[in-house]
Amino acid sequence: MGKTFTIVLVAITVVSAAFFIFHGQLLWLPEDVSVHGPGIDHQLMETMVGTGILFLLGQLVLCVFVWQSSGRKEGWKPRTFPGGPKPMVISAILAVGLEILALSFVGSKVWAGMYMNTPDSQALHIDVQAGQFAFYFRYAGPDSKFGELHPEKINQADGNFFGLDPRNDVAARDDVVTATMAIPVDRPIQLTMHSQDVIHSFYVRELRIHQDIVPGLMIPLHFTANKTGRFEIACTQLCGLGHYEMRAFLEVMPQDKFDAWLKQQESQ
Amino acid sequence: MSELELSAETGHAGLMEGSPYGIPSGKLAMWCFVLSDAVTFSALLFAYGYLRVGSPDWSTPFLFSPSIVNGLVMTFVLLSSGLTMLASVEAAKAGHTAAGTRWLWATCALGALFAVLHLLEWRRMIEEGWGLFRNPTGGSTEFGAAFFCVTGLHLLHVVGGVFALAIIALGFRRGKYNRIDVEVTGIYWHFVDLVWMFVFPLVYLMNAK
Amino acid sequence: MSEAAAHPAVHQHTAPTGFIRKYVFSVDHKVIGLQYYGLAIVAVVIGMALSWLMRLHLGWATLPIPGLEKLSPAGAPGNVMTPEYYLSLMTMHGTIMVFFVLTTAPFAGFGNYFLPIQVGAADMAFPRMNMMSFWVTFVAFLALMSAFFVPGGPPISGWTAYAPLSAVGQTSGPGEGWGQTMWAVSIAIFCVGQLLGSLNFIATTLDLRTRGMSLARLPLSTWAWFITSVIGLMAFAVLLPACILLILDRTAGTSFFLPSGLVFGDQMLPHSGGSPLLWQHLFWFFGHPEVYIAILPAIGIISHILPAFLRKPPLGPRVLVGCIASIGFLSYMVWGHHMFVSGMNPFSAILFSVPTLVITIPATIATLLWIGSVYGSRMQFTTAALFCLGFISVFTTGGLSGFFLAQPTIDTYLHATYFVVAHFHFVMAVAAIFGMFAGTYFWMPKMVGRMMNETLGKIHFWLTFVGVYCIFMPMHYIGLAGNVRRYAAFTDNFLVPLIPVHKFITIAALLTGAAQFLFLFNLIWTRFRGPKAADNPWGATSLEWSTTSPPPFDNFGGRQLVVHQEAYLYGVEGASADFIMQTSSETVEKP
Amino acid sequence: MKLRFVFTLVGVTLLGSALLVVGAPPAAGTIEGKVTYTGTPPKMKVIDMSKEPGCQKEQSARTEPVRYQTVVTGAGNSLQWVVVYVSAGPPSPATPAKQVVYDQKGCEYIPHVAVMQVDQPLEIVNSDQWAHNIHPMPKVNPEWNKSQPPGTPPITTKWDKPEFIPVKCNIHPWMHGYFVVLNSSHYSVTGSDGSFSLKGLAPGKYTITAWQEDFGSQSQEVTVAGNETKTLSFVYKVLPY
Repeated sequence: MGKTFTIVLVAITVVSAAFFIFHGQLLWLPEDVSVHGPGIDHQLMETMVGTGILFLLGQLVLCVFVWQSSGRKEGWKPRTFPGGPKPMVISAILAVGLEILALSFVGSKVWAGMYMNTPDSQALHIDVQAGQFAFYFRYAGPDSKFGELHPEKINQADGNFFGLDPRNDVAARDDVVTATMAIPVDRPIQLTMHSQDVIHSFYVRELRIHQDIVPGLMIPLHFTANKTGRFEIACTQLCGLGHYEMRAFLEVMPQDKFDAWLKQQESQ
Repeated sequence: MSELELSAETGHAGLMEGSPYGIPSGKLAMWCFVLSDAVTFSALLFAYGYLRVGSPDWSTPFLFSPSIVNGLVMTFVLLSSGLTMLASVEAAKAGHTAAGTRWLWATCALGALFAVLHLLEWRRMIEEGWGLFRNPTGGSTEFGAAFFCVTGLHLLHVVGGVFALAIIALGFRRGKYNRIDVEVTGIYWHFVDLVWMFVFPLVYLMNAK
Repeated sequence: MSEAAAHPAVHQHTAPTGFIRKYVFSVDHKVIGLQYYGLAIVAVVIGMALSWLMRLHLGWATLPIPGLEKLSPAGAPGNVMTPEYYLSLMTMHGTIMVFFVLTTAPFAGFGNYFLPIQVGAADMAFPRMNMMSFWVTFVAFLALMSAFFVPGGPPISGWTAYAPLSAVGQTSGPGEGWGQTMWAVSIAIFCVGQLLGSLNFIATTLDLRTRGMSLARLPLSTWAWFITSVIGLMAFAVLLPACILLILDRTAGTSFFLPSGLVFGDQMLPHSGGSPLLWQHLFWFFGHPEVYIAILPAIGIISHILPAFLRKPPLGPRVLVGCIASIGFLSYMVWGHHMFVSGMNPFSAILFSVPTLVITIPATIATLLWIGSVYGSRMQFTTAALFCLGFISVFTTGGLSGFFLAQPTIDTYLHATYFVVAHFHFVMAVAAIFGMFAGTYFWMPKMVGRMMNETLGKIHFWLTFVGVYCIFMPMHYIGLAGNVRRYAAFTDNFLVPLIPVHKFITIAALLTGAAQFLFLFNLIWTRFRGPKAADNPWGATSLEWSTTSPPPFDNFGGRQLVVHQEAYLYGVEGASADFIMQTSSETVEKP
Repeated sequence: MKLRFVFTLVGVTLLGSALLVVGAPPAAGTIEGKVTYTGTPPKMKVIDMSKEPGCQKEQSARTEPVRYQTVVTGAGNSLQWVVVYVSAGPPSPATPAKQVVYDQKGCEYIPHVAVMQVDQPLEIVNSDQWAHNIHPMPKVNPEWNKSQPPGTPPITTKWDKPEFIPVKCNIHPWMHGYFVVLNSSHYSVTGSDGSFSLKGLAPGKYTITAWQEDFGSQSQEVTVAGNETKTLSFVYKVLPY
């Protein structure tokens, strides 16, 4: 029975690890297109290696001990682990402790680099409105001024998703509202995100960005994309029946293409 | 047969391991309950503080008179009820059942008085237009919500305590309950007392005009 | 003083006659323990059925499930599950499993049955309060079940019930009507029940230990239950007011969790001033300790069972107690790691991340201690023993994935993906359930006086052990691929290619679930047909084995046990047998 | 003898019925006309359906981009989707209330405005390959919100009080339409040319009301005699934005 256990657990361990090591394109992080992304990926890889070793060690050592244990004859005199619990405590504190120290130091740096610095003054400012169950994006337009938000004026029936008041608010008249988020590549982007009803979340795998959008708060987020392409923005905070259908698309394009796109949006 | 009596004395004539704190289960359980209840109140007060800090238009409506004065009177009543409770516990310890019972009734009466004053205060505020989601001054409605929830929970504890005191007082006189039960009730009552010492400054004084 | 003080360990009330007092409203901790266990079994079957439906839907979104329309005409028109019904199933699955299975079986169930026996008491300190705690919990369960049938259907906001979705009511969509209110009511009631239980556990452990049962001699399981009740005492005390505030928001028109300017269906709500993050803070301040309330009893149980089959003392039992205690202590400082992306101040993320990572140290120590205990043993591979080994394996696997999620940087990517689902199912759900299985196979002889069928048990173990890895390991991979959780179907371009993996998981889940019926059958068979069990079938040392199987009404038949030994004296050299009961006065010079 | 009696009987019966038929007065009064506007109506934005690639693909196949339908104008300042109905007048023979079908196709409601009588059966169909949720937002009737993923049967329902009910799909926030529930059995929805016609009206004095989702209602009084055809025109004054 013990030998069976060993074999099964070894099999499980090896197969599980194999999928991590020989992962295909499908079961792994997608290509990273953001400037801060490599930090996260690096951090993740380090953790992966560290925990991977611990995983293999833990499971396989258990297997070895069980195997030995199962082979023993009647009347075997049990032995305690050499040195008793001390080596366990020490090794745990050393191995895990050091791992933790390393991870949290590096990690905090990366984290600080993402969230605890002010966005570039040249950043392109985009206003994001989340609601059941879609994202909408707002560009300031020619006057590079955003119109005021009036929640009571929100009327999705004729496309006033932000609650703008063009009749009385000049700044709002040229605001460009889109359902696709297009951004120029290699240019810092600053988002101001707000939700009209429940908590939503702004998740772009390729950007390694994930931020809840809490109603009542104006949530800032800044990043820079360094590769062009079309990516998916998913909502990851349970927001109601249409949660799984709540998505938008992010188009990272060269500056000139972007300007053209914006012009074309203004015309509509 | 009361469960509190089940282990009224610690040590149990050597039959049981002594409790590391040398107190009977009844008391121990009450201390645990107090601990847990304290956490409950702190959670509510945390919520209150969280909303208060988060609301730019928080209203501080309490005038010195009548609100604060009334609050002070209530505080005085509750504190003195703490003293009478103490007296009753001491009497019970010394084995003066009659005296202990008298002091218990006194505590009970003071508690009831506190509750009455509190309810009058509530009525005045409700007549002024305050409510769980109403604010006559036009400020944040959170004030009413927080105020009535925090004080409401405390009032609930006071009323419960008053009934407990009455029951214990009746039973103690007839020997149904012993001094331990009086002490346990005492612990509870002092806790209710203590909570008010937080509620009064946080909810009343901090919201004085 | 009365008789009470003279013989406190002996029952104050004579054994009741009559069915009601004996089996329904019984004050006997053993009956109450069995009632809790039974409740957990009922709950786990329901929860598992729900997960089956969910898995089916995730694998084959448009597949009609015959008869589902009968179950819920609104939820599954034409037997095809609607997204809102999927979310209700998910919410109910989470709530039922976390509260009424993981909290109820290993903690309240086994704890009620064995804690008093293991400390040598005749009953809990407050038998009537104990009875109340069960029936309150039962009412909470009924309240939760009623959510299936109330107008508006069961809640859809997940077991975390994040406001505003859970607080605004009907206007935010289906499943936010009476169902959500009943959910909050049920949880509030549940908190009260747990509070009563915890008080009892603490008082009993500290005050009713029989002579010689010093704290140092307490079995590890008792230690775990004791520490768990201390955690529960303060954790549920926070959830209770949180639920009350939620109910007020839903029914009384307050706005604790509702900010101003909420717009639903182009209509602005009158609420103002509240904060959705307040709910998250209150909930997770309870929520994280709750995770340990689920797992610590299991840790205690397997630490208690393992030595009996290793036939050697556990490695560093006191260190283990220290680990459990420190895990419990730390559990109060880490709630923020559930909110890394919630819009907290980014600085606090680092503050919460460090203690979270620190928790892995005691957890690692505990794991190493178990593995180290296996070293140099000649193990008896009973079903219970196998489940202990399985526990060590899944606990390790699940614990390690915690390293990723504890770091805000990595959590930024993995938050709310299936990686998280895999993590907490391994470390909390599967591990706790394995603890429950181990406990069942180990203690059932004592609880019903009959041996369980080992062959069935072993088959059950193999299927379950392999099964859970097949279900939850792949979730790590799709999690890394960014597969968002709580999606009713996978329509996003980047999720569609992952559906085959989900189909595999679904099949694994169905098979593993089916295997659990072997266990249920084994339970029922044992109860009625199982061979009679000896008083101490495993040759174990702790007090529950010093009495008959099942124990008499007052546990020890009026005897006053005296404890002379440590809890786990197995394979002591020079001893008469290969183990020394805690009650035996045999003295062996320590090697 | 007997035979002749039978014949006369048959003859009399036939004659009588013929007389009855002739005697029945025909109620074929008709009111028709156009709904127009003066001023500049708000410009309807083009709908950005990029959220649902399927819909976007279907719509991009069209020549004219899809716009929001709050105000739909046509040639000669005509207004489409205006409901014109009899809000008061003598009872006219009711038209049989057959099932109204409301379709969701390419992330649009077809028709944009569905008119029905109280208690008239309404069937909601999802012709798309992806889920929609139907969320009528009435004030007097009970509100509901159901999702309709592909594979589910049509939703059949009815409304028991007259009301103008806005309908939306939260999954596709631009999807917006109206259920117009009326007591009257005589109503008409203006087409792209803004024209309407109410047929089969009994003689008498009627109040005819026109309703537009953005501009609201206006009424006129008309008297219909015999089977004449009255023409009637409604004009809305509108401001920009």
